[in-house]
Amino acid sequence: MSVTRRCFLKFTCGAAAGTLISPLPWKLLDDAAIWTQNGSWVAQTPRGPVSSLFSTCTLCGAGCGLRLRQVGSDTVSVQGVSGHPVSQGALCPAGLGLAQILHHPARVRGAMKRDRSATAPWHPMDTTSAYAEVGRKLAELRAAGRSGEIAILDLRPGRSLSVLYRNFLATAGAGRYLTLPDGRQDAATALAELAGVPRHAPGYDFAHAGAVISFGAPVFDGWCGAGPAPGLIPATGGTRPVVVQASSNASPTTNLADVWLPLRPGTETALALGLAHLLRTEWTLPFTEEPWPGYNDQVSQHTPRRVADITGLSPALLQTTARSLSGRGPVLAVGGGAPGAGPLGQAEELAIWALNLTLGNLGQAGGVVFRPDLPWSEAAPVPGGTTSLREVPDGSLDLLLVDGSLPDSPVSQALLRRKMRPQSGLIVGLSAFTVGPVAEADLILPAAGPGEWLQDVTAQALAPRTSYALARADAGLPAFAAHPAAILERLARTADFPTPASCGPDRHEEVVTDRLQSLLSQGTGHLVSPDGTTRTPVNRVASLRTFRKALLAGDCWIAPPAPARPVDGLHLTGGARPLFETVAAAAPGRLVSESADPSACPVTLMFDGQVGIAGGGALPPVVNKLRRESNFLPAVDAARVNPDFARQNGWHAGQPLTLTTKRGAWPVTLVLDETVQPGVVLLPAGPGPTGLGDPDDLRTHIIDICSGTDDPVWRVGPAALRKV
Amino acid sequence: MRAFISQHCGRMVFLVGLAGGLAAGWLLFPQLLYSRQAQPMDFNHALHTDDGGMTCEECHPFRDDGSFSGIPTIDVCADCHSDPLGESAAEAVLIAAYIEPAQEVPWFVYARQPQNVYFSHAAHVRLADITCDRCHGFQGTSTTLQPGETNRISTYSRHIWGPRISGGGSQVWDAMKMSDCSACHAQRGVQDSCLMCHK
Amino acid sequence: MKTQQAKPARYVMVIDVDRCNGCGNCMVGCAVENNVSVPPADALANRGLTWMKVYRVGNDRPFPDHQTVCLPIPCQHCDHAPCIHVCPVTAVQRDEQTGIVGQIPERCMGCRYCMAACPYHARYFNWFTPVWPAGMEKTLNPDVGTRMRGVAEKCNFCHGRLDRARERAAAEGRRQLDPGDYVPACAEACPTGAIRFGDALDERSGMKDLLAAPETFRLLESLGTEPKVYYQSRHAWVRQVGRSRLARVRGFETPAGEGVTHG
Amino acid sequence: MDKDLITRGLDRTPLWKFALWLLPWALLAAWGGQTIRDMFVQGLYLTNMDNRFAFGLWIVFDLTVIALGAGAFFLGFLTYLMRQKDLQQVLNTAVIVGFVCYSGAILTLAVDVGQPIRAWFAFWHANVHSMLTEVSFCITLYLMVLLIEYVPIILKNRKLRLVPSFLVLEFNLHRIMFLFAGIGAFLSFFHQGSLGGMFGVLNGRPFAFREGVGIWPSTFFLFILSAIAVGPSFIMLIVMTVSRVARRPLVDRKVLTRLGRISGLLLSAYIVAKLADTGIWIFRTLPDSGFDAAEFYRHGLFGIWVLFLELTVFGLLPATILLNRRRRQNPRWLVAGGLLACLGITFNRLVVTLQTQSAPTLSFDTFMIYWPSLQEWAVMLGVVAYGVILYSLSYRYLNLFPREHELKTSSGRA
Amino acid sequence: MLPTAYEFHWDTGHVVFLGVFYSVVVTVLSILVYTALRGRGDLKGQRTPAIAWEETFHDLPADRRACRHAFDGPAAGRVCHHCFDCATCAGHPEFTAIGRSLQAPQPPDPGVPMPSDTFYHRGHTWVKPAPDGTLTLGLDPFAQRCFGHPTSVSLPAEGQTVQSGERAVTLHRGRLEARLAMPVAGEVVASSSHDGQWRLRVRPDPASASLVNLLRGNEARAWMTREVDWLQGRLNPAGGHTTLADGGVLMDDLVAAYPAADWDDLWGQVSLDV
Repeated sequence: MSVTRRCFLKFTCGAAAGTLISPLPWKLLDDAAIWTQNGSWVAQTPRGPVSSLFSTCTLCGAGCGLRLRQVGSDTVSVQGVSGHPVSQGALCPAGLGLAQILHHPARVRGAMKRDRSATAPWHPMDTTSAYAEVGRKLAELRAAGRSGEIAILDLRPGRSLSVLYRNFLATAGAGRYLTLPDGRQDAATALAELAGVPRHAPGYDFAHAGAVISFGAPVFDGWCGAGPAPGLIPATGGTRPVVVQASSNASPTTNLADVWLPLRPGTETALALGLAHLLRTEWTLPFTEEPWPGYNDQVSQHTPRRVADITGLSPALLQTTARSLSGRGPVLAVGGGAPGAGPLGQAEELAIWALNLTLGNLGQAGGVVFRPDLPWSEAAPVPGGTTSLREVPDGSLDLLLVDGSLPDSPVSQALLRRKMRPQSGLIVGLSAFTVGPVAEADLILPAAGPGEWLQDVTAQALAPRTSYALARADAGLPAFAAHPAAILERLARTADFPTPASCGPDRHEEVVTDRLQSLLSQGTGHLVSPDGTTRTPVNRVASLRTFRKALLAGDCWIAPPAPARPVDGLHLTGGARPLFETVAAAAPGRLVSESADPSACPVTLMFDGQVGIAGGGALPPVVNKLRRESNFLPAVDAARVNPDFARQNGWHAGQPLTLTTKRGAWPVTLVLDETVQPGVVLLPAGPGPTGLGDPDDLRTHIIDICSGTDDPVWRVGPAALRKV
Repeated sequence: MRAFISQHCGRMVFLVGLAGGLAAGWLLFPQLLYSRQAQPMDFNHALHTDDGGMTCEECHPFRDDGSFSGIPTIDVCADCHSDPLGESAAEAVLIAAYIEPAQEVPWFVYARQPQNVYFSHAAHVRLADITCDRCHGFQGTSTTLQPGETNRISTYSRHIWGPRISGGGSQVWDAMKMSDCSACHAQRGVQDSCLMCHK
Repeated sequence: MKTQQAKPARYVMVIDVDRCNGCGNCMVGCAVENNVSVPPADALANRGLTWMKVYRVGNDRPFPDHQTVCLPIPCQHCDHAPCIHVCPVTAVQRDEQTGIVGQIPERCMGCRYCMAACPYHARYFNWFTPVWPAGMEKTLNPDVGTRMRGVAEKCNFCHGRLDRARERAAAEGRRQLDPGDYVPACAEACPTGAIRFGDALDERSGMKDLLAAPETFRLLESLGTEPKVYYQSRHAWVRQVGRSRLARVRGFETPAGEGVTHG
Repeated sequence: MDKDLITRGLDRTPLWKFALWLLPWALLAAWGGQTIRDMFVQGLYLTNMDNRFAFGLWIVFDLTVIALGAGAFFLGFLTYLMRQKDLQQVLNTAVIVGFVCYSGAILTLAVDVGQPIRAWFAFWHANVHSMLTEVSFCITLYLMVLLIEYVPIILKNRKLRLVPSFLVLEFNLHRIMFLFAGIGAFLSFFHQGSLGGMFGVLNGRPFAFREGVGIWPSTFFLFILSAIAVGPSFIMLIVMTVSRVARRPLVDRKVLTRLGRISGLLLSAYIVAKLADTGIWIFRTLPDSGFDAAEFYRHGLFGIWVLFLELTVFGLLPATILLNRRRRQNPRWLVAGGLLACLGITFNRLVVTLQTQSAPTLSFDTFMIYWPSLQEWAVMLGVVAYGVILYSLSYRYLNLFPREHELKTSSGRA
Repeated sequence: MLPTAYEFHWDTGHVVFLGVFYSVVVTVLSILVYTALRGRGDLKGQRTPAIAWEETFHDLPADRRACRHAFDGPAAGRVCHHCFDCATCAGHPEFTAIGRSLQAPQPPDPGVPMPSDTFYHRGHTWVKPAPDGTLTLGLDPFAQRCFGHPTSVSLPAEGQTVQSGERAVTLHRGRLEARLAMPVAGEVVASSSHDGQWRLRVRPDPASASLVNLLRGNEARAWMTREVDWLQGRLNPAGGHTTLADGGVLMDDLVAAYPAADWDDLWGQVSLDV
């Protein structure tokens, strides 16, 4: 017994000794360590030839140039293209993460349906039956002669796809073509009408301006992509226009600006008029004809003192500012607006245009230029008419197809819903993501995402130059998604509309080709390489084929500089006249809170946001680092308040508060921020914070609750903060 | 006799154990550690280089960006083999199974390094004038392909560690471990750093 | 035999704080370039991975005198890096050829001593297994290896790009890089050109003048870590805030003509 | 069976009672083990550590137990090399406590690293300039030494000693034990020190950074001094606790007071050194690195009271108690003194580890605090439980206290 | 760790650090090897019984290790450090001389018969030389009363050689066990045992067998008296002899008489085996 035990012991010792002087234990140790770096859990990077090519970003309307880095046919990274004629190298964080977004968890990978509530969960649904359902409804409406209740909301008009939308509505009968109230667009159209140069899109010519007065426009952060407005990039050693930033809260732009006018919220009108007053008295401007009767009286009433009372800026500051502007060449007053927060109200815009007029820069280089139009009309007029969503009477739509692109400025989803018939109204999204207005849809048909189908990109509103570019379809179309036009065609077929092919993908190709053809035949403008180095006059482009090839290779068509179109006055149309009355009234009045609750503290509600990703959206995962892994983007529910103001009201950082407007209440968390003006609450109107983007993360709801009026174009409104 | 056994039993048992341990470590272990995969088809380098008179660069060129193309893609083969040049079985397979359906050949790459290793062929071939065989041996003149062997734990090709279970082999090119790279660098007086080869 | 070695370089980054508009492109561009993963949605705030982190820094004045600037902080690539000599497994090393401080994830054993040592909090730990949503691996950058759970990682001046540049040069038979050849992702992504990068030993890069400029400073200079990431600002308070804590504690001395012009 | 294992003439509680005593500890240990498994499988995100708090409860625990375990080497050193024979009475306890502390610390460290499978890199790819390397080399070697010192104690078990080879091995090991005592002292000296050095060398963390002699910052020596100061106290406390639990005298009272006295002397030496060090730190080191001492103690959690508490309540107070002969004679005071000393070192290690990371370095960075997660507590308590169990078993089945039998009979006669 | 590792450089840091490391490792290992070899030698050289005796001797309480000269005067309170091997004790001869010179008083009668021709071992075995040169070994009456009636006795086989101090005789009584140390070395020629009464006849090994370590006469009586006192002290701490000695005669089988006592311990103490 003991012997066997001893033997066993000795055997073990021997075996151990033997193994120890063999490679076994040592190599195992080594391999195990290597295993920890090559195990199945370690993501493997792709292998293959690396190539790089140019394209155009379609996440928002800015039309930034892209350099795609590809392994095989997969894009592994996206960079801006320095010297790009449109974006000049700028790109926003979302654009930088473009390669990831197609694989986003929030990607729509099949038809989805849910019952009438934006908060209800999505249910996957068989695509065929989804088409059948929508098709049936279309057919019914058409049969019942109610095709006027069919509408399409085009989030980015002017594309070739827009033409197909119109064709669809045409073949449907009397469908309506709707556009989203977009701040810049509205301001531009308004001016184009007032300035008596209809159908000529105005643009800001920063590059040639000597000085810029910006009324809260983020000219240094997020005007174009995440970058400064073209022409305002302070090149090393180079000079840029003097920039006067008039905004209620400090921001990177106020930091980079030469002068910051921290005016009271909503007093832009007074400031504009006041500056006009000063400019006249300070530098005796050649007096242009007053834009509208009574304008001059307004101006003369807005003495520095009065303006100071309204805006809270010292008369001295106003004076020095006015002086600092003189003798620098053209001065340009910029309205526009923070894309996240929507544009200024129309009254403010009007006053600013008037200021520009006073400055005599309308239609002049270095001022507001009027871009030559693209050589094609907005296709066949839609029988149902083209209107902004705003004008559509409530409850008058029964089927609304919503375009899937990300809106440039947030839209109130409640507004969308209000336009629908209470019971039967069906909102259908043609989208790759459940974001933007599509988030309100009842049914989603999976569409191709950015880079999965060929799109064309025209110049953004207020861009200085007319341009045209193509966004190549370098990522193949996934099996589960369809070309938006293909969706239209299939719907038209299922509803057996007369000419379904008129809105199919092939037609889309034709439209694009037609546009290229017309650009060629027009013969003006240049073909500019992505990095802006080579400029080929279009009339020297050999053939349509080479033209198309060049554009697909990332080139841009850039129109010749806008001809000087001096404007001598703003011609108030009937619709615009009442605006003028509001101009005078517009002032601190907006700040009064209607809150009935005595325990609540009246505050002024303002917003900031990021261009391109405003109004929420499925972001590339990496973009979440900005908010979650650094301390410099506010959390979604962060109500930023000036520390002193918070102290006066006995609030402390991180405190949960309730923000109430006349439209409802919104839970927020208090964040102390010295950059915010006392009395103001600053809310982010940006993307959701969740790690990989939560499909049901409906940021835009905050706008429903917070925008003070039904008018979805807003920047500042009354509200109240209450302890929970 | 029993006395003798009982006296020397201990020592003998110990020696038996020792022998067992050694055998397990040196002979059995390698068998268990590596899994063998046959190449999808045979390939005769010698045939291409000698009879075909081709150079390495013709099938293994540098790309424009300076990166090394490595194993040629199927279209490179198709350039010559779209129609049979000979009557070898391998070529028949190549055409039938890969060229006609335009399928890439799933070669087992002997010298494949893990993703966290960076190696620049250009730096070694163009700048340091190192010949292929210094690291790849006489692969270029081989007449047939050996089956690949993968380390079940580390997932490395056996060529990285070397044929000997104790590491390396009889030739300089037998192993492609970090120590082999750094040895050559040291010998050539190249001042290297971790980041030079780790990405 | 040709010379085996290129001339040593000293890569430096100069960040012009006055140009930074806080867009965060540098963080995103970096994350995309270097396959930096995103932790789960419910992760603790301070467990993220971002090789480049943008801090908002204020001047402690009340509104409207208040100013906030954004300070992008990558690994400072100190010449006397506190993280190098503490690492027990030699996973951190300063490349004599470039001055770049490298962190080798496959060597790191995850003791996090280096993170405790770094005064800039520029090192990050993989608390979670780095995962990408299905299909997203296809978008990973092949020039940068992915990491595994339980190791530290940090900025290495986009060494993958340096490798590419060197390879391109080698293919052309060059050992020496030209100024334009190699730029990190953050510098490239910056829309305002606030981040400049180059070899300080290379006259052509123009880095020398930038480093010599009076408004140039480095973070926590008095610690003697000799960072190779420089910052520039015309605001004295920014320079003071960056240089050491004392200024913040004892209040900035603002020379005349400083501060914002809004009366 | 159980009785045959217990040393002749020593009374031990019945097996069932002993089992009852072990049960809760076993459960605790099981919980800890389960958590350790989770850590290995799921990862360190189960802790509350983050990028700012790279070191947490576990490092504090390691530093503390290793300091408390210093009694093992120091008493061995005094007994074998300084010929303090009467300390022999507590040496077995010192060895086992030391073994428990070091093995526990190493186990905790293994859980603490993100890639345990690569732990051997610390040896194979050692960076000899890292204090952590010095630590890992020394504590591993020293654990080996402690094991060697533990073996003879085990072999003296009533049953085991009947096996001739065991008997002989024990006999021969015992006679060269003084050599191991010497080696142990040497190793411990260096790793106790390098544990302090770990923080002292952090020139990026002004709160921890200290100037020093050659490659060793002052904390190197402070840690050694503080460790050997509290080591004896800890052993004293353990012995007193055990004899309280077992309700019988185990060693001569004068040995305990002796331990107390040693602690007292070294502790006072430590206080002096610590004061000098703090002075240099405040008036030279910090200003040179652009920092202000006052600021480290401005934050809510860590006020100036930290420094005060460390120097007085946890330093001067126990020192005075233990140095006073009359107080020493009174068990209550003795325990109080020892306890304060041990708490003091725990507090010191905690401050060195956590406050270093809490205090911001960048001027625009914020002060942060950290609270361990349940899992971290679980692992720590599990290791403690393992220690209790190991010691209990040793006390029951091994003859830890040579004088126990005599004291029993003499007290019986009295 | 080895020069083969990539990180290794022949610089001061590495050389010093690793030099120290390896020298420590080598030292530790060589000490262990040395110990193992010594142990092997001891096992081979049959030194186990001696080692065992030495081991247990040092674990004995001080009072059980009292020097023989502490009993009758010269070295009161002296404790033996030579495992009761007076041959190796420098003090022994002179103490014996002094002992002779001062006429120690007749020690009191221990209460057990102690023939003067018998030599007593401290482990309570006795030796009586026989005319044929062999020695008779047995258990002294004190121990007999302590052990009472053992249920079994195991004795060395005839022809087996025993060493002095070797625990060759084992008594069992229930769970109790006493392992008795041999007073002398030699070869067992005869052994007998009935009712726990055992005898061994040993032919002494001329080399090592000496009776110098054993007690006799007054010395033995003094020792025995001390032993009886000690036992009384242990059996009833209260004190008083009446219970133990009955008319000056130790009662037979104390185990039965004092069931409460820790006999496992007492047997160990009596047979000097702890």
